[in-house]
Amino acid sequence: MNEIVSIQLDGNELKVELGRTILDVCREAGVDLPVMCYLEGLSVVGACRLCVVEIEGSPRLFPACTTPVAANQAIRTQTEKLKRYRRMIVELFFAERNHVCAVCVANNACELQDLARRVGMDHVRFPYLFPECGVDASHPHAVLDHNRCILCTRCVRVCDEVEGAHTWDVMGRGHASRVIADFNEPWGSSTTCTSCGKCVQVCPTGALWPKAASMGNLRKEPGKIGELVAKRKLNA
Amino acid sequence: MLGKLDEITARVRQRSQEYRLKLQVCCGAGCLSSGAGELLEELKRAVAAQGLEGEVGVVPTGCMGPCNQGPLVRVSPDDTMYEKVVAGEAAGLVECHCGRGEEVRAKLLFSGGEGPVCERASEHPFFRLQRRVALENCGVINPESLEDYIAAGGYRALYHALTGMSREEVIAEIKQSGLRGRGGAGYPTGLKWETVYKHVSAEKYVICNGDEGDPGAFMDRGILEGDPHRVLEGMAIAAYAVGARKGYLYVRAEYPLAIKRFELAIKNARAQHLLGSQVLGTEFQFEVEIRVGAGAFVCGEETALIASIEGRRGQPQPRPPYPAERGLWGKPTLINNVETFANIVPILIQGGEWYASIGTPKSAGTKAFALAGKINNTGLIEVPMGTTLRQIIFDIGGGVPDGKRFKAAQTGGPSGGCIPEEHLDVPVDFESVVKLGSIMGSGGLIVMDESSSMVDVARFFMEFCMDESCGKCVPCRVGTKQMYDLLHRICEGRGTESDLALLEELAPMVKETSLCGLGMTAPNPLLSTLRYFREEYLALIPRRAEGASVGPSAHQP
Amino acid sequence: MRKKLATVWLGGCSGCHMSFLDLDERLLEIAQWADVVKSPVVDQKEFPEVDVVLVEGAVVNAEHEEEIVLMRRRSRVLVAFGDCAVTANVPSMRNAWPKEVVLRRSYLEVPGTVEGRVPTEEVAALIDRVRPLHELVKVDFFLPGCPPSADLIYYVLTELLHDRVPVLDEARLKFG
Amino acid sequence: MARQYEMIMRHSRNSSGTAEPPRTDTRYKRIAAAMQKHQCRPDALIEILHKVQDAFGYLPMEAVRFVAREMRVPPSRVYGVATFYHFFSLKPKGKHNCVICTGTACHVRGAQAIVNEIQQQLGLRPGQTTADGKLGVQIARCIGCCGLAPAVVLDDQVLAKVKPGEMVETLRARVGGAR
Repeated sequence: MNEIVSIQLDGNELKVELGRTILDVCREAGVDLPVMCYLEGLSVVGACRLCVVEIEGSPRLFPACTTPVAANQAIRTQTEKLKRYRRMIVELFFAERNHVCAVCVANNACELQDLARRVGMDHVRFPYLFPECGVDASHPHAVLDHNRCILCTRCVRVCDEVEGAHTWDVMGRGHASRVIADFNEPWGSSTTCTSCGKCVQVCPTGALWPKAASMGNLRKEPGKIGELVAKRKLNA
Repeated sequence: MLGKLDEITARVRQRSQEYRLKLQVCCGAGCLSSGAGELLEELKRAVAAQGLEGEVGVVPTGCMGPCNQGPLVRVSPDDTMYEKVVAGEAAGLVECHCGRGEEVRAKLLFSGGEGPVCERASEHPFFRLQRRVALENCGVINPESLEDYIAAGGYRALYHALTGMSREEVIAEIKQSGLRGRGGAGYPTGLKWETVYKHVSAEKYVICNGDEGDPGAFMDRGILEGDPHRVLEGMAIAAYAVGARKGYLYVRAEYPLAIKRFELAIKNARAQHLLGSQVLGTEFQFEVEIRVGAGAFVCGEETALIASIEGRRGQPQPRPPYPAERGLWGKPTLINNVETFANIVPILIQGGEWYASIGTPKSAGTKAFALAGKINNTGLIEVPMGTTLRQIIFDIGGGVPDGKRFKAAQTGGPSGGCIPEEHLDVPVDFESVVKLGSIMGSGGLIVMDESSSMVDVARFFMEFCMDESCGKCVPCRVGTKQMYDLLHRICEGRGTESDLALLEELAPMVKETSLCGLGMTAPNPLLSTLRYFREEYLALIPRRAEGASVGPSAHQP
Repeated sequence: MRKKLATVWLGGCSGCHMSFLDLDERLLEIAQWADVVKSPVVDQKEFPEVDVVLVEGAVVNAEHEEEIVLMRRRSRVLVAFGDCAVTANVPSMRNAWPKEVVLRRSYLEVPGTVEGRVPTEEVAALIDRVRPLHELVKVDFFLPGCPPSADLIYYVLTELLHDRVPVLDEARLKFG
Repeated sequence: MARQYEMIMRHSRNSSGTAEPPRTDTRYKRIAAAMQKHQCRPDALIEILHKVQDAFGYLPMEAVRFVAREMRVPPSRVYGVATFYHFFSLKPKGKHNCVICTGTACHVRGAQAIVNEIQQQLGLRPGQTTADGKLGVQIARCIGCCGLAPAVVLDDQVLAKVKPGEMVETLRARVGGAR
C-alpha cells in the first residue's frame, strides 16, 4: 500500500493512494472522463488525448490515463477549454476517415458515436478528408474496415499483449498510418492470427466486426479483456 | 597515462613546428561537395612539385564556417583565408603565397561579396564577433586524427575527471556552468545529469542525440564531422558522472561523413584506451555504439529516439516516466544533444564559473547557429548567448543579398517561429526567443527577405510536421493535416475568413494536447506568422462579393 | 404571427421527408403556426422568402450549389436536416474517388447496363465532391439523424417556429 | 561462415510456402552475418534493414520476410518499422537517383522550382522512377548543406546552388550517358 495523499478533484477534496493515475482516481470518484485508446487490461499509450485534464499551477494539460496523482494536486476535468478541445478531437476523428453511421454495423453500438453525443458534436467543422480506405473481408469470421478505424491501437495491443500473436501492427506514419496484419497482407491469409477474436471485442468502432453480426445486433465486450488479464494475474 | 597524452602532444607539436606554413583545407560537407577533396590532393601535389614539402604542410580540417564560400583554405600562422579555391588554382596559390610570400588578393575570403575583406581572417566581422567554444577545434584540427585532438588538449578533461574529481564534483561543475540543453528545450544539463546519477541501477545509458532533423540546421553535423573526439570525450565524462558504462550516438543516415568520422574516432580511441574496459588506466569502463537513424524527424524526441534505438517504430511515449528514470531498455538514461556534449570538455578544463561568465545570467555560454536562406554569409557560427539577431544577421551574416529588404528570421525550424525586423535587437537567449513566439531550437537560423511569402513559410513547415507526424496521437496526426490543408487553400487564394478562424481554433488545441514536442510546437510557425504578418494572410483571402454566402469556403481542399 | 416554412430535398434519399411526414396529426399542429410555402409536396417553382427552411440532403451537383446559396439568401433560419445535410453521409461515400470513376462505374461497368452511357443533359452535372451544407453556406441549426425521428423534428420545429433555440442534449443528439 | 550457411539452409528447409532466397546469393549471406553479429537481437532490426537496403538498394519483400523469420520478430512489426522510416523503400529505386533537398534554406532559395521543372520536363514527380528504371526522383527534408542551397544529391554527389534548367540537362546527360 502506497502513501495516502489528498488531492482536489473538480473542487472536491479526496484522499487517494500515490502511484495511481488520475484516470483511475476519477473513475473511482465517479468523474467520467472520455477515453478512446485507453482500455483496462492493456498497456497505456496516451494517444487519443481525450482524457486531458488541467492541473493547477501548470500551463500544460495532462492525459489522465498516464499521469500519476501527486499530493495536493488540484485537478480540473470539465473546464470550458477542456470541453472545447475534446469536441475538437472528436471532430478530427470524424473528419479523418469515412464514418457513415447510417450504414455502419456498429450503429448504436459504437464508442465513437456515443462520444460524439457526449461532447455535443452536432456537426464537424473541419473539412472531411475522404481518404481512400480498403475493407479487408478475407478472414472467415470477421471484417476489418479501414474507413472506420481511428487508430486507437487497442487491437494491436490486445493481440500482442494478451493473445501473444502480434498479428496486428501499424504501418506508415502520420495520417497515412494503417493497421496491418503481418506483412500488410489479407487478414485471412495471416499465418500468425489465431482467430481468437479479441481484437474484434476491443475495437471501439465498426472497424473490426464479426461477420455474424448485422446492424442492430452487434454487441462488443471490451470489458472482458480487463477481466481476463486480472484472472491471469490471479493464476500466475 | 597522462604521460602518454603529453608524449603524443609533444610529437605532434614538434612535427608542426617543422612546418613554416600550414595549409588547412576545409573538408566539411559543404566544401567537400564543392571540390575540397580534389583541392586537398592538388595542394599536396603542388607543394611537392615546388619542393616545399619540408616547410609547408597540407592538412584537412572540419567545417570552418563560411560554407557558401567553399572550398576554403586557411594559411597558418598567417591567418589568411581564401575562398572558392578550385583544384586548378592550387599550384598558383602555393607558388604565390607559400613560395613568394604574397597574398592572392583576388581569392581572399569574402572578396567576391559586397562586405569587408580582411587580410587577417580573424579580423573579419564574421569571425571577430564569434566566440567559439563548442566549435573550438572545428576547422582547426584534422577531425580524423586522434593525435591532433590530443595535441589540442584533448582527453585531458576526461583524465582530470577520472583521476581528480568525484562524480558529484563533475556534476557540480556542470551545474555551476549553467549549461542548458542545446537541442532546443534548454533544460539545465547539470540537473539532468544529477537526476540520472541519483537513480540507482546497475545499468545506465548515455545517449548522444545527433538526429538533427530541423530543416535548415547543421550545427551538430559540423561538430560531428569536425571534432568527433570532443563529443566522444563529453559522452565519456557524462557516463562517468552518471554511472553509465554504455553509450550510443544516434545519428541521421543523411550524415554519412559524420558517421564515418565518428566510427573512426571510436576505433582510434579504443586503440588508445580512451574507451573500453580501463579507460586511461582507471577502473572506469565505457563503450560507445553508433545507431543510424532512418529518416524520421520525430526521433529527435527523446522517447521516440529510445524506441528507435530499441529497433521499434520511432513513436514517443508519454512522460513521465522520464528517460532519466526509465529510458533505454527501461534503465535510467541520459540524453543530451551533440552540441551539449561538445561543451562539456571546456567546462571541465576552464571551470563552470568561467562558462557561466559567458552569455546571459539565465542562458550561459555560447550557442552555435547555422545561418542560411537569404543571407550573404551562410554557414556555421558560434556566438555568446545574448548576442542580438541583428548582430548575427547583419554583422556576422553580412545582411541580405541582392539589395533586398530583410523580412524575418526563422529560428527553431518547424518548432519555431518567424521573428520580424522590429525585434531584431532582442538579445538571443532561451527565454527571450520564446517571448517572441519562437524557440531557440537547435540553432537553425533562416533569413527571409521581402520576396518570401510568410504564409508559404507557414505552409512549408506545416507540411513538414504533417509528413513527420508519427501518427500516434490524434491532435498531431489529424490536426497537422487539417492545418496544412487549410493553409494550402489560403496559399492558393481559395481560402476564406472562416478557414482562418478554424486555423486559429485548431492551433492552440494541437499545441496544448499533443503527446510530444513535435505536435506541441507544430503550430508555432503558423501562430508566429499570424502574429506578425497577419496582413499577408488577409491579402490572400479573396474579398467576398456583397451579400454572398457567409459560410465557410466554397472550395475543395 | 404565422411563419413561412419550407422543406427542400437535395442529394438525399427523401428519408428525412418521410420522417417529417411521420409527424402525422402533429402536422396539423405545425400548420397552425406556419404555412408550408415550398416543399416537394407543394407546387411552387420559385423559392420564396421564408422564416425556416429544412434542407435535406448533401450538395451533390451544380444545381444544388446554386440552390443552397439562393435558399440561404431567402431564409431566416436554415436547418441542415438529417445526416446527409450535416455530414454528407451516404452520398459522400463516392468522395474517395474522382467523379469520372464513379460515373463510369455506375453507368457503364455495373452488370445489367446495356449500351450504357453517362448522361450529360438529363441530369445536373455532378460536382467533384459531395459536401455538407455548412461547407457552402452558414447553417443556423444542425439536426443530425438518419433520419431524425419524427419526435425530434417536431421538437425542433416547435422551438424554431416559436423563435426559440432548440437544444440537442445527449439524449437527442445522434448520428445514424 | 559455416554457421551462416547453416542459417540459410535451415531457413530454406523451414520453408512455409513463401518464396525462398537463392542460397547462393552473397547478399543474403551478408545479411545473415550482420544478424549474427547482433545475435539476432530484435533491437538490431533497424540496423539489419539498413544492411538489406545497402545490399539491394531497397527492401525486397523476400529479404524482409527472411529478416523477420531469422530475427523472430513478428511480421507486422517488421513491416511497421520498414514503412515508418522514410529512408527505407519497399520499391526499387532508379539506377540513377536524384534527391532534391526541400529543407528550409533550399525552399526559400527555390527548391520547388527544381521539383516543378523536373516534373514538367521529365514527367517525374518526387517518389517516381522512370519506366525503364534509369532515373528516380526523390525529395529529402534537409540534407544539412544549407549553405549550398538549393542543393540536389545526384547519385550520392551533392550539387550546389542548382538552377532548374541546368538540373534537367544534367539529368538528361546522366541518363543518356548510361545507355
